[in-house]
Amino acid sequence: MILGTSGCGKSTLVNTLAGTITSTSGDIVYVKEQQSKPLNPKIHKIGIIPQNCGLLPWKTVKENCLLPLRIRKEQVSESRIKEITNIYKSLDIEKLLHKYPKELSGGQAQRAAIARAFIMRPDLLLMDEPFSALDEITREEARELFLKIWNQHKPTTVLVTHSIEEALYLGNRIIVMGTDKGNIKHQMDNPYFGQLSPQSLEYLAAKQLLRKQLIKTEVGEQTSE
Amino acid sequence: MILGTSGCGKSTLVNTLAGTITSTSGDIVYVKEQQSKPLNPKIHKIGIIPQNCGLLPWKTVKENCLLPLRIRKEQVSESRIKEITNIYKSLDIEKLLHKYPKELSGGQAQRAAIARAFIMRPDLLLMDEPFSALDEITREEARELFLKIWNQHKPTTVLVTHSIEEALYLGNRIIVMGTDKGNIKHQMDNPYFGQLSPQSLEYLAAKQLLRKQLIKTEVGEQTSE
Amino acid sequence: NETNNTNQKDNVERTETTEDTQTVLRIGMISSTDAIPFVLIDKNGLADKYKLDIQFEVFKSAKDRDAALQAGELDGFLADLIAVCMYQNANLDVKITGSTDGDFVLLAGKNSGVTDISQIKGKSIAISENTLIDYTLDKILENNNFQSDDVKKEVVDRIPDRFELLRNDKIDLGLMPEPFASLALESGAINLGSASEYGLYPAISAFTQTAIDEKADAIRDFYKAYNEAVEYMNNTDIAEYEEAVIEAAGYPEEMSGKIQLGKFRTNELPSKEGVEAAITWASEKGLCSSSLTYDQVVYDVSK
Amino acid sequence: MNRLIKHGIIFVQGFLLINLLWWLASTVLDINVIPNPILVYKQFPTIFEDNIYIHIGASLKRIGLGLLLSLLVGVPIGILMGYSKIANKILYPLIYFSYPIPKTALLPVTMLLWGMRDGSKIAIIFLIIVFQVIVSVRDSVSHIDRTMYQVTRSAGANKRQIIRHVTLPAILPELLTNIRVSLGTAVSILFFIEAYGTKHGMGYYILDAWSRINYIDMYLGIIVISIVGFILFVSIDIIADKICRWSSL
Amino acid sequence: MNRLIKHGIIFVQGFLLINLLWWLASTVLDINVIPNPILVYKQFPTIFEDNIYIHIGASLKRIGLGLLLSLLVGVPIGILMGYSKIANKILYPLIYFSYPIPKTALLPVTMLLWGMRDGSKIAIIFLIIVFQVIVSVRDSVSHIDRTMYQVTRSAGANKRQIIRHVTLPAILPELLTNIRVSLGTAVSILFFIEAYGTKHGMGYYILDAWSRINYIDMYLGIIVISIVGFILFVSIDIIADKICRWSSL
Ligand SMILES: Nc1ncnc2c1ncn2[C@@H]1O[C@H](COP(=O)(O)OP(=O)(O)OP(=O)(O)O)[C@@H](O)[C@H]1O
Ligand SMILES: Nc1ncnc2c1ncn2[C@@H]1O[C@H](COP(=O)(O)OP(=O)(O)OP(=O)(O)O)[C@@H](O)[C@H]1O
Ligand SMILES: [Mg+2]
Ligand SMILES: [Mg+2]
Repeated sequence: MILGTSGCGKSTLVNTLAGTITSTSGDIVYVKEQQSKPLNPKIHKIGIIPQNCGLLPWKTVKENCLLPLRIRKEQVSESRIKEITNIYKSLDIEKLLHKYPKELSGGQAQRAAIARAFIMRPDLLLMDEPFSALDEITREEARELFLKIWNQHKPTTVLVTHSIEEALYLGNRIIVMGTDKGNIKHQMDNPYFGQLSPQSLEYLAAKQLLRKQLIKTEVGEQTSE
Repeated sequence: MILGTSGCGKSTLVNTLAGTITSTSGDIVYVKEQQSKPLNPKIHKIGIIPQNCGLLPWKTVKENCLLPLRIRKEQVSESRIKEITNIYKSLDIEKLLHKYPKELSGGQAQRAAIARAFIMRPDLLLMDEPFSALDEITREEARELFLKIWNQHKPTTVLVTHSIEEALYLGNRIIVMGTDKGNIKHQMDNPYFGQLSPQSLEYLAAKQLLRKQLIKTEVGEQTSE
Repeated sequence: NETNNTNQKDNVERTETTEDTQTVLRIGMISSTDAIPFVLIDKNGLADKYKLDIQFEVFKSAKDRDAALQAGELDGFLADLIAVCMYQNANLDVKITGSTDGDFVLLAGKNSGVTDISQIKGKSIAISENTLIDYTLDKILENNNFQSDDVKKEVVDRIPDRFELLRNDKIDLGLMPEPFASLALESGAINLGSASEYGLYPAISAFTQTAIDEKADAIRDFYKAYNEAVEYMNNTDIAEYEEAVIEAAGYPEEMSGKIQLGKFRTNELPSKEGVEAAITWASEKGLCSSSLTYDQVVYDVSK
Repeated sequence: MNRLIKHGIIFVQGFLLINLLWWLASTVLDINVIPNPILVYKQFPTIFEDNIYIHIGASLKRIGLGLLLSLLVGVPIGILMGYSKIANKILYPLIYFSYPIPKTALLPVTMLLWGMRDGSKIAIIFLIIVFQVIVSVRDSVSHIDRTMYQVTRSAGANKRQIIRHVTLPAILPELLTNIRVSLGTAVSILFFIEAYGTKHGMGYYILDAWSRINYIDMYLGIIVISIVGFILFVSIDIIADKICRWSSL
Repeated sequence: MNRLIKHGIIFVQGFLLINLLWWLASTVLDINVIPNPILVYKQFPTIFEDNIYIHIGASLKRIGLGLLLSLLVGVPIGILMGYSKIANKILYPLIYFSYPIPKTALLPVTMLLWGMRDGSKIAIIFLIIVFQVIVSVRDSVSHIDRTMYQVTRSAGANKRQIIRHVTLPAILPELLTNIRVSLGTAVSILFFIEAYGTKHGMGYYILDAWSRINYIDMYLGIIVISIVGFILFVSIDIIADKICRWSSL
């Protein structure tokens, strides 16, 4: 879970991460079940949701969503089909399956990108502001869906967000980025992971702390001129 | 202030509004000081912030921001220059003035678009999710800036948002759109305009009401199939 | 036409397999009256008589013909003294083996104000450069005591374009082969004299040295057939072979019935003086070396 | 179907307008290189006597093979240059320098290497078109949004799959535009390559009529070549509409 | 400056590679239409004796004027067609139908209308290029994002200002690409238009050498025309870099 002011380099970080992985220069090691192997998209499934959604404009929403399965030539069982249909339903894009990305509204495109990432059951999930263009209701549902899917496979996830609440709800570990050359301002483990808006005092305190970190970054930026 | 689920046609509405105005087919009448004239971009200043920001990619941020003044050949006084510099500062884009739109992060582009709209002192302001890609701190500042500028000239404003809080904070009149062919689900005048997160019970009730309206739309959509 | 082509292909294959059948001669030419006897060889069955398989390649410009010759796609061709000089200069060993009969008429446009050859000084004329037209014009000028630069030479590559310029008064003079000369005369141009009147016969037929080495007999037969075709032409009413004329020379259809041809000569080698004059002219223009001799460019196939 | 009707209407409109202009020009200017269109159309049946189909077929064969060859060679080279820095470093200067070389001046060489029949003709068409294809493919490859690769490669795609799912669909719209321009070039180059070594082809037909000063036949040939060109263009448009619907939304 | 050096390196690389290939071809094939490049370069000084500058100047003047004219006519028409439905309805079929007409076949007409000097030559270049310009401008106008207009018009811009601030900058990158292709076409059309009514021009130089079967001079001419073409291309690239920096980010 990565927080940070606008323009501090979060998208750039995610892109670099994705780029490094996909160019398989092997600096990033993926640890699972005590075995550490260099990350390789041939072996590990990596789902990416870029800030601009990254849907292929020449494929319909459905083709986009199923492309990862097609590329890996995965056998799609009955139950898998049900799972996929459920994801469509939860994200409310069943009616859009035959549209091209250019025909979608901002939020619809984002939901299609989320569906694609979730359908492939990724081992690693990189998401850049995946819920920013959604209205509150849809966003809450998408977050719940994310938690559900995360609980099934527990993929390693990097999520960029602007929302402190979202960070506290979805993040195991929260990192606040500074404005100067992508350094890390603050790191914390999050005890409130998966809990929806608890009313305890500690929660509010953590929220305040993160807010302060964000403001500090900004002040730091302004004074550093 | 327009609320609505994702894909319900808000952007389309704003575009149509802007399109109708700019094609001067004169269906929309602008009422000011008891005189009603058909809206005309030659006479009235209209500021638009589309969902994709609408910055001209061949002009730098600065050229983009000053283009409306240049088009109207307005004399820029000393005090006006100060005002403009202040807007740059509040939106924290002083360092980006010589960049091209393609070099901006999502949030930076949005801030440049906001600056352009505010600098021209519009009579009518159309904004489609203008604060969605901003982090919370920047967003709060941008909202305050909006209120400040709104209080100076009181332009007629149409603002599309996904955030109920934002609607209650910035909206005089709140409209919830339904999913079916852009009908209006709910309308209300907002007594909490300009008040930051009041803790009164009525405020919470209004929030709940709007939430319900949003959910209802969604339920309506799902059952209408 | 297509079936004709396949027949020809069959013939080629047969020549390769069995001896004593038709020898292939690939002849390149540009549409003109010179080519009429050659076309008649084919049309009148003379090719079969001499067991020749003559394949004509028609080119629209001398440059294309040059390129094909360079590429070894041709055995023989219709050209002119100047072209042969240039080929020799480019180390392409070709030998003049005969003269052909095509005339060039000096014409004045109907509104040019020129009615006699003595008035042409300072007038503009459309020609092609470094070709027999250029050469013939210079010789005609010389014969009338003019200098080569007494007329304004305009280079216009394609003959039809020259014709249109003349017909539409965009240029004063033209030196044209048939059928363009007849067409121009018909549209009001004035005849100022023709090359043959000055004894100029720069048009020739030639074969490559390789072809002469390999197909000497066939080439000798070819000229026998040529002579027979010329005899036929000179003794027959043009109406009987008008179709071949139209095909070979590119006359427009509407000229049918109005075509007039002079007497054709049976094959003879070009005169020594003619060839040497051409070599001199070409070497002055830097097109070939002045040391080129008559014997280097002419070959008598009947020997 | 609707498409076809639309194109049909455009065709008729364009045809009528051109002929109106032509008629005006022939009346106003009154020079014999611009014959009255009515006279020309009266002669229309002669093109069938002249077996115009054979001429059209011969030209289409040359254009088709030349184009096909350019695509087979140009698309892979363009993609290679778009992706491999080394290939680009070596090939780019070569391509860039060869692009403006007037290929028509190489006629003697091509004739020597591939004979004066269709070989050299196709070679000339190929030489003229292939550079355009290479440059256009390379440019459109370099304009593909990088996130497209990230998303596809992270899903486990190998090189072949990336080319299939990302590269080819992304370059297709521009490639088709390019093919349209190339077809136009190829049609106008017919005059050059059908001036030798053949008695068939629309270029030959027009040149032959021209050299006979038969302007009626020449204009008939021009009309035929324009109609054939129009049909080729429309075919490309329809193909583009079918397979690149997404790009025109 | 850096740019110039980069282009210089590309030039040298391309030049050397081409010559290497040429040398190989001349050695392996050993035919006289492909002379040894060393022989050709030995004769290099002759092009200065032949006043090659005059030839280059004559050709550049024709190309320049033809191009300028096409832009002056084509850009406004393209913009008009992009914006006015009526103009598009009338002009589109006309353009679409005239595009594939082989303009070179209209030489007799242009020659009679504009004389056999530069008039008809420029007219032919103009006729060939202007359709490409019109179609490309019209297409790029129709690809401009609609929000660009909304934003600009709502700021009070009139038509002239919209064209100045939105249309022209938006179509410029594609227009420049198009001019590059057009320049290539114009260079290769030189052979056609400099075959009559002139004694100057690079096309004339090469044709003249060809007709004299002087392959050394012919190749010298081809080298010169390629270098000139290369310089033209590079100039366009540098202009594009300067005024369209935003588009290559
Ligand atoms: N193509 C580019 N060329 C030059 N600079 C760029 C380019 N893209 C981004 N930048 C700069 O890099 C910095 C980081 O951008 P990035 O997109 O990573 O920000 P971000 O943290 O994702 O911001 P946001 O929350 O607004 O999306 C910004 O200052 C931006 O101006
Ligand atoms: N170019 C298009 N062609 C066809 N349908 C489109 C196009 N653009 C949008 N739509 C459809 O129109 C509907 C309304 O889209 P609009 O962009 O107005 O939604 P929105 O309310 O702004 O949503 P969001 O909050 O996600 O931005 C959507 O269902 C969308 O799929
Ligand atoms: Mg970002
Ligand atoms: Mg929207």
